[in-house]
Amino acid sequence: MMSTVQMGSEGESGRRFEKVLIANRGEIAMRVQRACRELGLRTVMICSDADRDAPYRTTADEFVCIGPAAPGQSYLNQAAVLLAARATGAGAIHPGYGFLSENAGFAEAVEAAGLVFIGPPASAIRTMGDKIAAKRAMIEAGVPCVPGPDAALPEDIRSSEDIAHSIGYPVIVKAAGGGGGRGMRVVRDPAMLRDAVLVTREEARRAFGRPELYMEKFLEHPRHIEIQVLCDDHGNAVWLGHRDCSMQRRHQKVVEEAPAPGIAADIVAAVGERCANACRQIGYRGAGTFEFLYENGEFYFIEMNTRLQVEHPVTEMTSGIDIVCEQLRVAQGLPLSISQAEMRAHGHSFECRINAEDPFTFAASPGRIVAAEFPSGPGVRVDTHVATGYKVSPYYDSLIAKLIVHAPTRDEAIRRMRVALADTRIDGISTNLPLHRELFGDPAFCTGETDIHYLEKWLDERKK
Amino acid sequence: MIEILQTGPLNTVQDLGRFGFRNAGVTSSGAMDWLALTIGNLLVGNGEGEAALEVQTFPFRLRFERGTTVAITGADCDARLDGRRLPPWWSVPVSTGQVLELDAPRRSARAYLTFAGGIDIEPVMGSRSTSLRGGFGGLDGRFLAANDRLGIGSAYACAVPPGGFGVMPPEAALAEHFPASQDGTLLVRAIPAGEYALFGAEAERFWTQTWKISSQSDRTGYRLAGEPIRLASPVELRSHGVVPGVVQMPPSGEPIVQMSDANTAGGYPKMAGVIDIDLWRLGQARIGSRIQFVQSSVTEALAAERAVQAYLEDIRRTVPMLAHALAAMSRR
Amino acid sequence: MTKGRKRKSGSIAEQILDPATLGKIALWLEDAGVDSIEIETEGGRLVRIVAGAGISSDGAGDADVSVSRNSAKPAKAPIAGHFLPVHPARDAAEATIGTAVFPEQIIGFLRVGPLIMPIDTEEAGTLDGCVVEPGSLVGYGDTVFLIEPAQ
Amino acid sequence: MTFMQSNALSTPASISTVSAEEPKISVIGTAAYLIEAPGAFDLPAQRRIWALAHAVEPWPEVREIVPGVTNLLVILKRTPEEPEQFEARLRHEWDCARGIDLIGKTVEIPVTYGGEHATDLAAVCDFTGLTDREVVRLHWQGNYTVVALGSAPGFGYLHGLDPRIHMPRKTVPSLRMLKGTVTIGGMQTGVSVLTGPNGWNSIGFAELQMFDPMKNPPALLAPGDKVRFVPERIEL
Repeated sequence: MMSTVQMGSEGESGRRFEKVLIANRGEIAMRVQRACRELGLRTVMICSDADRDAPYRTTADEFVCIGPAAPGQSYLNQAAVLLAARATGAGAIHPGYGFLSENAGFAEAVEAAGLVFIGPPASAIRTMGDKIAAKRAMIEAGVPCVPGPDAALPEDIRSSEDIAHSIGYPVIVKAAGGGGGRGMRVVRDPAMLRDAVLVTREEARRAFGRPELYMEKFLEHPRHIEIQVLCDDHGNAVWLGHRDCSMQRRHQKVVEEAPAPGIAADIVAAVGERCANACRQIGYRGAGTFEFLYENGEFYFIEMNTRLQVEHPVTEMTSGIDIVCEQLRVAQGLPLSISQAEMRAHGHSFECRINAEDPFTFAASPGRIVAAEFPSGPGVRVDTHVATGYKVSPYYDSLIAKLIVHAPTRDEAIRRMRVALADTRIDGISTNLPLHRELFGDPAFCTGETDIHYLEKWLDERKK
Repeated sequence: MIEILQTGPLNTVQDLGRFGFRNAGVTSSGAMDWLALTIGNLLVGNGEGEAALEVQTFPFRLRFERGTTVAITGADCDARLDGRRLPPWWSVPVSTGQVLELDAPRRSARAYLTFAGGIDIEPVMGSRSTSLRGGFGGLDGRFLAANDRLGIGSAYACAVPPGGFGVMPPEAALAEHFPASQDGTLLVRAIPAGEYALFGAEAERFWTQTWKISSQSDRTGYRLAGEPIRLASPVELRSHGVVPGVVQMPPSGEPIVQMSDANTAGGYPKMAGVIDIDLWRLGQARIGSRIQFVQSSVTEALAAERAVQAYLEDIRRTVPMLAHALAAMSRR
Repeated sequence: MTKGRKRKSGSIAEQILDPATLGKIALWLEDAGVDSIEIETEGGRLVRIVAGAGISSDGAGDADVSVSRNSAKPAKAPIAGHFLPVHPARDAAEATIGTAVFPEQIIGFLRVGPLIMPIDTEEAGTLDGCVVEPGSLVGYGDTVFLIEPAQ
Repeated sequence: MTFMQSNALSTPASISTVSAEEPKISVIGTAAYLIEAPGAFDLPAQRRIWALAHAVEPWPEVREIVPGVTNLLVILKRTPEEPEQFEARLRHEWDCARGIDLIGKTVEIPVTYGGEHATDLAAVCDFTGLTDREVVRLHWQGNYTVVALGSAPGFGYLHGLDPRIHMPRKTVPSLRMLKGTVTIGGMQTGVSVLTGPNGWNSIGFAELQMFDPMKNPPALLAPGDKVRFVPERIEL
């Protein structure tokens, strides 16, 4: 137990680590743990007071509670996470998604503590976290963006009106520091612009601490398409395919699929190449996702997620690449194990996010799971941390499982998912399984190419 | 302000020392255990060279006349704050009126008390260390006395948990980098110095025997008692500069190790020089205890220095982490 | 009230009847949402461990062993670290099992890298037991000691 | 830190040639190197030491230098990674060093010779076979050079004592010799700066403060300075 001091990570050899602290919870903590074990890396799992009985406690090399249930006191408590890493001698930290995964300050603190942050450099997180800076970087790299200036809106309303006019109504006014659907307003009528700008600016000031706004063309019926990338420290960047995540409610994705149906391969390839190129230009490292709106055959960049995403499994299923293993390898300074030329996409994959919530009111439904049964069989994958007896905590997001299927064609994948959903049983709490079962029977969804508003409209219709 | 309620003689204000004046005959002074002083400062959020109280005679008691954070490092003096026992190597918030008591330690010789914001006295020639020989620095160049009152610098609130926190003592954290003997004899690593060869075969006995630290030992130097080692004919050297750690052989044949208040110049033959990184341990050796010199090398010294620096860096990094983590946990 | 299945236990009886272990089991039960468990030993003695309420012995067999931990209160770890029962600069623990402890007394330590955090008591009582192995990794809020509150 | 006994030496005035003998270099601990000039004590050797001190003092790894009597102690900020290389640099610097004479200031020290503080004057007379007046005269007529500072804050070892009044140190030191006592020790003389035990022979007393910690520099004397003793009073 002598003091083992972590030295700075100069050069590649200095990045080697043998023990990874997983700074997350739930299914993603378990997912990352599996990848670590596969690579022979030892794992330190942290938990809050509410997650003491997490199932991954038994498979972790070390499992330790770092604070009270409230995320700010545990999973978001940067110093407590760093202390746990120091106490256990972990050499690297995997942030998963959510929590500290896109916190540039945390990434810096991890590196300052002499540990490896399994993610991109802090500078890349910072650039991509600023919508204006991100857009500027994308324009430079030739990634198609939504029409609109790559600069903050000037203070005077007159200039804003000119900009809106040149873009053409409808436009959307967004907070530069915003995200997740907050701090944005659609303006269809020039007369409404002034109020929209003032209100959004005030909101941005209050919610995100900075008043900068920017304006873009508002797309009426776009789809949400994303491109998964992986980069290493050796100048290699590959894109692994695309996903359609248009099935959203209040900006929360419900169902994802890969590939996105009905988009010509050459168009995707051209955008994918540019994404990979952009990664090289900004010195990106690790896994990342470029999110686009897609309308009338055109891609429009909206933001980059500088982390692993919830829906990464659908891309893993079609590409055959373990994205988390690649993240770990790249973080150790190793080159990517695949090149763009070797990349092949196979078949079709769906993911259903199973949430502990009322399927139609979406009210959270914490509590004890009295019985849990999950499907299995060829092309079926379940990423979950819950089982019979598990207590769903009210403190965290309601995602309790991800059902993922893979089949040669989209139709076969739909049929496979229907069976998987039918074979899934979670008793004791409400889940959105009924919603998924209905969606997979919906003709328009089954045909594909629905836009980002489809689910909300469908839900409205259903209510009537 | 703090008020000294009870003190023995020889307790002084010290920092890391006064450098740049040895050529004018001014000793560097400074803490006998610089590592304990440095750690104490880190534990209260200070710069590493702030002045501390070096306590080597006991019992010692002081009262806080304002709230602050105090750290007790070095010898374990069974410290008590208003009667409540505190562990050694500990930092704890204190409030106005509280009394801190230290008793004679059973091991080690000197305890250091550091205060958030440091001791507020004017530096003399760049240091707050007491130069007993020169009669300046520290508290008018003298020992602390009962009823002395010392100002404490103002410091921004240091988030120390109410029960305090501590640090792994260097003896424990760095055990593998510092040799230890079975019987409690302190092993002190040294490198042969200028006149070593003059002692010929006699020099062997310098390493093989254990030496007792005589009662005529203080911050200036330790006189060691043992089987004398004499030169066939006495040698008088021209006056030259010396540094703490020099082991001189006076005609009596019993070595003198110069310590923090080392004379700046000397003329006795030099048998050896204690490696600098072992001086803090020697600074904690008690009168009457036994030491043995172990022949060392620069390579070995450098390895130990690196280990000590890494240990300090680890503390530097981890203290703010602990403060932030606990602060976040107490926020609702 | 959910009741655990009645179990027959033989060779491990001695082990289980250790107060520290009993306390630990009680806490597990509480965490697992089970209110009580009954253990029958070879000697026929029945021990019922009640989560939250503590542990009680029905003393059906030998009456001389009385396990009464009804009110033992945990002293918990304030942060994650490795348990140090004795300060590394000292030879003896700050408090020994069976002795009186007073509020806010430091009774053990946690090592967090180069730092040490105290484990202290909330109220006066008697130090009943330690439920953690020296050197093991302890999490925030984990019970390290059990204290029988003063009457 | 900007507080320093401002240059350890004063500015060089002239440069002279050197002997080819090798100096002795030894270590004290891991970060202090002692360079001793070869040969007997003489001012040329001392001047070469001063030259070396001038060259080494600005090295970034040097914390302090302490010029001694034909020797120089170089104290480093930390243990050098390559001690052999450092020693080689010192040796090279010695080889390049020429003797320098320092433009010292001249310090006049008013002295009361004899009197209550001159407790060893009689012994000096006995040893040298001179009268007290002759001893005093030979002392104040001397032209002294500060060879080095040391042993106590601001104490200067003065070279230039007339060989007729060289006098070995006492076997039994005075236990409480006053600060300001003018003394002879072997071939050197000086003015004590601290009250305390002292093995040198006292022949007079000087009021001049040789050291003031609040001044910059705190020591009145610096190596290379010229010192003259001015007999203010002679009480015999």
